[in-house]
Amino acid sequence: MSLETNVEAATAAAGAARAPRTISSEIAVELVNVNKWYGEFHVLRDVNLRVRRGERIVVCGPSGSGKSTMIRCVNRLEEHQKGQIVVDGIELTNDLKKIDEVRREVGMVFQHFNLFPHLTILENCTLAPIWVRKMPKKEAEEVAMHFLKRVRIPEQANKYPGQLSGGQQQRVAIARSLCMNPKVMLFDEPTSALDPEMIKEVLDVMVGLANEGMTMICVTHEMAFARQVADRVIFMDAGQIVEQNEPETFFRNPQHERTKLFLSQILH
Amino acid sequence: MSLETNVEAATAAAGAARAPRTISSEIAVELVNVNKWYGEFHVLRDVNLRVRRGERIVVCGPSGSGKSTMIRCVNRLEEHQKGQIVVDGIELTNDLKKIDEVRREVGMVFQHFNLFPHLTILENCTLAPIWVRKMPKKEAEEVAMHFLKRVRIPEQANKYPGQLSGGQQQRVAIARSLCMNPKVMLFDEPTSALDPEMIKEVLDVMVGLANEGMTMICVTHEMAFARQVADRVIFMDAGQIVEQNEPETFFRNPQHERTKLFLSQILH
Amino acid sequence: AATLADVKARGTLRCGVNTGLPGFGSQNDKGEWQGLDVDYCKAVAAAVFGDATKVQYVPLSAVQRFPALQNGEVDLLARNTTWTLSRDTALGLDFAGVNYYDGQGFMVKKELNVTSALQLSGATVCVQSGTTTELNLADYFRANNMQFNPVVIEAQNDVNAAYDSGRCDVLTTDQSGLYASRLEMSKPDDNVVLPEIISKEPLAPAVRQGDSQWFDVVKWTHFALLNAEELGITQANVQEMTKSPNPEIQRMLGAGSTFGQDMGLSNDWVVKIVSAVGNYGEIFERNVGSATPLGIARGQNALWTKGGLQYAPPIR
Amino acid sequence: MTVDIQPLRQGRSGTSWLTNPDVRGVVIQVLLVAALAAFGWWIVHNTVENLRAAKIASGFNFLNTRAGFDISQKPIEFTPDSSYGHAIVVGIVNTLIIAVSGIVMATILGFLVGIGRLSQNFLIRGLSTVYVEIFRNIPPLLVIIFWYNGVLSVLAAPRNLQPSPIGVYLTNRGLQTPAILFQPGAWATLAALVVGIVAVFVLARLNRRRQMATGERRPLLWPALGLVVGLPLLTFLATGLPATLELPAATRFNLVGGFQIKPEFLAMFLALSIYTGAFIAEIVRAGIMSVSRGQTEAAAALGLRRGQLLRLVIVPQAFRVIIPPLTSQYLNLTKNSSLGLAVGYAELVAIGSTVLNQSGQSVEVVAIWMCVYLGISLLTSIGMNAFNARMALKER
Amino acid sequence: MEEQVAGYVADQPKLPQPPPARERGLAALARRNLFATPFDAALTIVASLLILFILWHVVDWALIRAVFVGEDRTACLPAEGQEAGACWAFVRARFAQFMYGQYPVDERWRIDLTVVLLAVLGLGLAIPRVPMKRLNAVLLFAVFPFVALVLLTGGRFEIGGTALVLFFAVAAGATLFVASGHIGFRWHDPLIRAASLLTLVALVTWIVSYAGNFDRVIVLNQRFDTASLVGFLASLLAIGLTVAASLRNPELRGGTASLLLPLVILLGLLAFLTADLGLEPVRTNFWGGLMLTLVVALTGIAASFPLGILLALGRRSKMPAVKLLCIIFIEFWRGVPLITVLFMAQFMLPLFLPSGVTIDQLLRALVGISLFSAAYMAEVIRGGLQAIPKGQYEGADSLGLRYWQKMRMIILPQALKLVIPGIVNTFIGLFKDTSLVSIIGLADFLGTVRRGFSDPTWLTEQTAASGLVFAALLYWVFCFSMSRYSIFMERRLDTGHKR
Ligand SMILES: Nc1ncnc2c1ncn2[C@@H]1O[C@H](COP(=O)(O)OP(=O)(O)OP(=O)(O)O)[C@@H](O)[C@H]1O
Ligand SMILES: Nc1ncnc2c1ncn2[C@@H]1O[C@H](COP(=O)(O)OP(=O)(O)OP(=O)(O)O)[C@@H](O)[C@H]1O
Ligand SMILES: [Mg+2]
Ligand SMILES: [Mg+2]
Repeated sequence: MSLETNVEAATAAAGAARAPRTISSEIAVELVNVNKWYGEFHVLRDVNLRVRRGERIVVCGPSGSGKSTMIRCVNRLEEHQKGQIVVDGIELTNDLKKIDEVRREVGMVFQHFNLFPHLTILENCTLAPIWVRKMPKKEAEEVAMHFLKRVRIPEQANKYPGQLSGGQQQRVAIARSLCMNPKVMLFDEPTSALDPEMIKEVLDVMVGLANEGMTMICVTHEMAFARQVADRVIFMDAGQIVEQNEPETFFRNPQHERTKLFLSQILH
Repeated sequence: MSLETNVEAATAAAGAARAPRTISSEIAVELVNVNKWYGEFHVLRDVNLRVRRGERIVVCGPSGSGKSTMIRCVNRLEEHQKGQIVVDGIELTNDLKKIDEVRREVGMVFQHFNLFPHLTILENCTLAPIWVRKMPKKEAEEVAMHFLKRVRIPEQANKYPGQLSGGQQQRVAIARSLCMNPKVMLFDEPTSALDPEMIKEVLDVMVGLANEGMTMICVTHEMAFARQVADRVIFMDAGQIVEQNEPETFFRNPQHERTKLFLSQILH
Repeated sequence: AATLADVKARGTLRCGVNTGLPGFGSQNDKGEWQGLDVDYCKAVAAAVFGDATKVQYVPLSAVQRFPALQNGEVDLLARNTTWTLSRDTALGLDFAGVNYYDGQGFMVKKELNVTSALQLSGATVCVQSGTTTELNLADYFRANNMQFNPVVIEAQNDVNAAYDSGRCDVLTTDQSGLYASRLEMSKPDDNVVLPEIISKEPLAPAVRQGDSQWFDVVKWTHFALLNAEELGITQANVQEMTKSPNPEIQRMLGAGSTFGQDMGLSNDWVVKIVSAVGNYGEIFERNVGSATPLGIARGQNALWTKGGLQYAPPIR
Repeated sequence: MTVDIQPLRQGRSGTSWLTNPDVRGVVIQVLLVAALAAFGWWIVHNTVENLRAAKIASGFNFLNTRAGFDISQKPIEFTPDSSYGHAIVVGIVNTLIIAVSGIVMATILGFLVGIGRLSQNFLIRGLSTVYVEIFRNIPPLLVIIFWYNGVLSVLAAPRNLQPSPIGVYLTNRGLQTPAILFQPGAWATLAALVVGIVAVFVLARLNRRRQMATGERRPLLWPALGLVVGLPLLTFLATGLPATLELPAATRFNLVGGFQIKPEFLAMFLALSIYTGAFIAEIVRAGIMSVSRGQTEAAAALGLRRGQLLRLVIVPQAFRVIIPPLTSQYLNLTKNSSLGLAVGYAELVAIGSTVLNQSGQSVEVVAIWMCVYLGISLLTSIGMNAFNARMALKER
Repeated sequence: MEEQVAGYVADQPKLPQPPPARERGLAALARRNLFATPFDAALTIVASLLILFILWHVVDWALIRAVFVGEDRTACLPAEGQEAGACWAFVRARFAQFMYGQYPVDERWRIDLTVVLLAVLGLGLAIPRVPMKRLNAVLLFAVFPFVALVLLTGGRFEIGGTALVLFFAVAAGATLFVASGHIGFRWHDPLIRAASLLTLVALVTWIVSYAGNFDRVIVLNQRFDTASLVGFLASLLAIGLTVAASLRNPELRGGTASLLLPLVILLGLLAFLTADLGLEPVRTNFWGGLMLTLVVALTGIAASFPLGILLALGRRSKMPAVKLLCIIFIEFWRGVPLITVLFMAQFMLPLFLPSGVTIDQLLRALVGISLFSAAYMAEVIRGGLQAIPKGQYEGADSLGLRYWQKMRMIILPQALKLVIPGIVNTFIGLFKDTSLVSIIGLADFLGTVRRGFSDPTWLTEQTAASGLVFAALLYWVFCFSMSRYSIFMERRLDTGHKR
């Protein structure tokens, strides 16, 4: 089932798609020679990546290639063992304080939403602002409602996650991250657990976000989305970045054998 | 995704489709002014239906319109509260003996197969003949093998349901019902839990059965199947039979507004 | 209700005995029951069947004994049970004569240098639950204005073990029991029995109330044992004694009398009893007397003729 | 409509009541109830007959009779002159004492060990696992007797003890600690303590409200300590130390004075809390594990600290899973407290059995036992069901 | 470092490298598991000290200073100025008693034989790979109990007329049941009707004869009373009529032989129970030790199982009275402590029976324990029933299976399989609970061990601890292996139900 049409429509609706934008030369996220092992298994091998502020990166690659691991290293859900990761000028080390700082600036959206089932939608969204950003409750709620409107489900604010559909839940998860006002957003296959109709709802929201200039690193296999939104597409295999390019070039003219094979399987 | 081609092929394979047949004037199933409530909710409203021996009826309608409820009333999986249901000359009342008699004559195939997972395929098929029809085991096994051949999976006889694919399981469910040598077969969306490739297997079997003159009442949204096999298509909405007609007429020229709307959604 | 008939029909006497009180009711290494109370079971069985082995012993804890009798689980309770008014009336028992005159006493460790029970204020006392001992203990300390800490345990073995391990300073039970318990201590000689006897504890076999025939059988078995001793009939000479010219002995041993038949037994019932277990004196000496480890003197349990309290109505 | 209508053919009619499930249901139920009633009547009849034959007075009048025995642990006034009924009440209170203290201890132990089983630290994990696996698989009675006969009763006797500088003694008569005896002026200290505790609650609320309003958070721990400990202490000093410490002293037989915990209680307390703690640990572990990793990750990704993450995300979710089985463990502990009989701890069943034996009223005493325990169980499960209904997750 | 900018293509694949040294080997393992944070390190130190402390004391007490051989307490007394270790000599001296209780020494082979039989059959059933489960189950559940009963008690039961009526009535019922499974069977055949009626009559006379007092008659060397004699003859007639009906009906004739099976089995059973097999009778008050514990636990579980199934079905019944009664029954037993149940069995059960009828003390405890665990079992089984999807009921209904057929062939086999772990856990609980029978005076394993403590020949400070540790070890081995087995089954069943 192809979603291209959906996304195209959405992109069109959100304004002139792929309009020339100025990407600041400031660097938001930088990975230098990052290596990671799970026991003896070498998952990330000399990964180098520099993401500038406002850049929108799509990461793809076969299953098990280390995509999730890489972006989870960026907010230190996983520890890397060699190399440097610098986020918003802060280098990630064992220092808990720095980790906290980084996590405050980086939002993350998971494949399985991971909403807190015991809290209402509104509480899900205000939890971190209140406790981490030390925002007054009133204000946090206003912010939350703002972002819930943004993802188009303000009317669900007082329901519990279990009462929403998958697409709605994923949009809440995005709103929850946005409430922390993050400088970078990470998405780990945000649509792969959803039914086709719901994928559209979520992609719409992501396209909108991209068009507003949010720095994004997005693991996804929605190639339509990559084509429409990404500044750069990164292809990973066996723990390394095999190829990266602008989407146009990447899809039209892949260089590496591995990329060609992958694209031939995924596009039909 | 259209299945029309599949069914057409299957029908062709099973012999001359829609060859003129004689439908006996004897009545197999009759519903007279049947009403049913779930608590306060009126699910079936004055349903009248007369199915003659050898007739093949397809029931369709939007979700929640009472299709399942109606055919489940026919073998008393649900109790109706008003009106008469007469199956093979036996009126369904509270009398357990009559219910038993009716169930012996009516086979039913469910959306989720409902095979018995702790019994082999063969045991699934011989259980009722042995215990309800008091057939000697030998004979019951012969009958079962006959019908398993009929649904084209005799080689699976000694496996357990869990080891078969959905389509195979549904075919076993059909064979299991046939082993009781029923006069009427009821199907409740037999293909809606199946993957597209498997739908064909099951429809093939059903088409074959229909061509042999089995009396069938079939809830399904496979319009192709209805077109090819049904003697009459019944459209239900909100607990009533809104329209019924021969498939040709029904699809080409629906009368009722509700039917038109429904058909416009389902056929594309 | 007709216990005698039931017992005869069943072929065995069910007799409730102690779970283990040396000298009164306990099992030896071979699993045979012996003791003064056990001999009473045998005596009754001998009277009923002429066979002292037709007894099924039911070991009972203090808590179990009365329900067991009330329920008919045992026909006779021969388990060092104190005869009290409330038991006789409220519990629905009938006591068939005192087979051992006892009294409650105290045992302490020698090292405490206690010589009188009146010095025991503040002591921790081990006592078996559900006994008259438990009640007398409370009464005695109250009467003498003393304090004590009770440690109440259900089985006598555990009571003894608790005392021996030092959980309590004082062990209290019937004096006969104290002597028996002392044997069970790791160092028997380190313990002394204090001189005070704080209660009357007439121990008596009991039957259910309301079956006078059976009550008579048990009661007169007891009296027969006493009368036998009084008349000098022993296990050894009982056969000869049947030929005795003494009319009293003749009456008793069944020659020319129908006392046995009147009770529902055979006329030579006393002969059977005495040849099975001997007379009361023999039973006493065999189980608890001075030649046994318990070494209890006859004292109050001597016949009335010898200055004791044991007195039996005549058989005539 | 293409189908011609024929007259309805009447089905074979005439129903037999034998095959009508409604009638059948009624018949079966009536028969069952009748059979049970007959059975019940038979039992009652036999019981009455038997009691009459045994000449046992029935009824609950015996509860007013003088008990005549003494009880070792008397949380409420009791003398041998008190009635049987009073003795039973003492037993109930003792049951509640052991149940409540056991529950508190078992909960603490269970939570510690349960969390320990999930520790990153291999040794802690191993130790916790060994504890759980040992004590889950041993009968509670054996654990009780082990503490009582195997450990506490082989401790030294109190008379030969060296005086201890802090006045705490553990002997085969139990645990003896100094007791604080308050003198009349002490009420001020007590009042200060109450005031301090109330003040801490108020402060916590204020802090919370403030945080919600302004986002600012204030420390609670130090002011709270000051209020709860400092305030009473100051009052105590200011009123001129109106209390004395009573040290246990050795007498001829026992240690006298101070605060005494009997070995029977100690054995029950240790055994029940250790035994039940093992089960609670498993429940806690399962509860925490039931919260998916994703929840932790999401919370961490939002920047919540480890403490906040536990308090705001993990614990509330784990609790839903933990509470129902935890309750049944509490009930089990309460029921297991009836094993006090085996070591002479004067709880309901132990005292009841003495009463039963002294009075011969077995039916009545057993009935009292059953009613008390059933009452506890029933109240608890009613409360729990209400709580569960409130806690249930809302789903679609 | 290579510049990875837009337009980057890797030239050669990077080969996997081994992780840096500090991430590998024991050191890394220790760092991650023991010293990850300073707090962790502190915990590790404390824990290892604690472990060393405990281990040292345990080894010291249980092995180094322990006494393994000796004739009496003197062996276990510590030397002057030293602490005593465990007194295993006590356990060794009393080992046989711990196992067999007071059971006569010459007859103990009977216990051994029973245990061997049980182990063979039980393991055969418990190990999934062993074939012939059905035969095994029949042997274990239908044959073994009687063999064990006769072996342990010595047999030679006296079965009165009243009990005989019950046996024969059940046999008549079974005959009818077997017949009803045959083709061509008709309930409304007059002979069958008469047979059913006679069976009912027999059951009624059983009750009447049990409750009332009638004249005694001796028939066939058995003591009957008038009521039970009527019942006995009625049952025999019922069996005869059923056979006659089957012979008269040509469709049925083939299976006539199988109709006599219940009667034959019954006669065999009666012969076996009453025959003098040359075994010395051993009364239950001589039973004790581990053997008694096993008897109580196994009988408890076996009796509570069918009762639990009935209660669980009853609790899910649509009939309000049945449901309510089952709920009351279950909640009552689950709400009271076992020990009060045992007291009730001990003191009150005899009161409930007509005067003169007495039940063996062990049997009374068994009744109490069975009812108690039946309530727990019912809840476990109910859990299994609830886990069966509605479709299974509907599938069975649509095929025309009757209620009991549906339950027996479709629902229960699946539900019970699902709850095997729960059943094993109930059994573990029951096994542990058997220790409570020592409180009402039965000499079970723990009770026997405890009785040893007051034996003056072995009275030392360490006797109790040693005996209890030994008892704990034995209980632990039993319970732990069963709990492992339940986990094993859980895993197995888990995979079995995947699709
Ligand atoms: N905690 C872990 N321990 C050991 N190996 C792991 C762990 N997590 C992931 N891996 C392995 O690391 C590799 C990379 O995993 P990762 O989840 O990053 O892949 P991915 O590219 O996101 O794949 P997918 O598209 O399936 O999500 C996989 O081979 C995986 O098996
Ligand atoms: N057990 C029940 N209790 C109450 N309402 C029920 C029950 N079963 C079905 N209903 C309601 O009855 C209505 C008819 O249900 P039914 O299953 O017959 O619809 P259907 O036409 O088969 O729909 P679908 O195409 O979704 O299977 C629905 O609104 C349903 O919600
Ligand atoms: Mg991934
Ligand atoms: Mg439906």
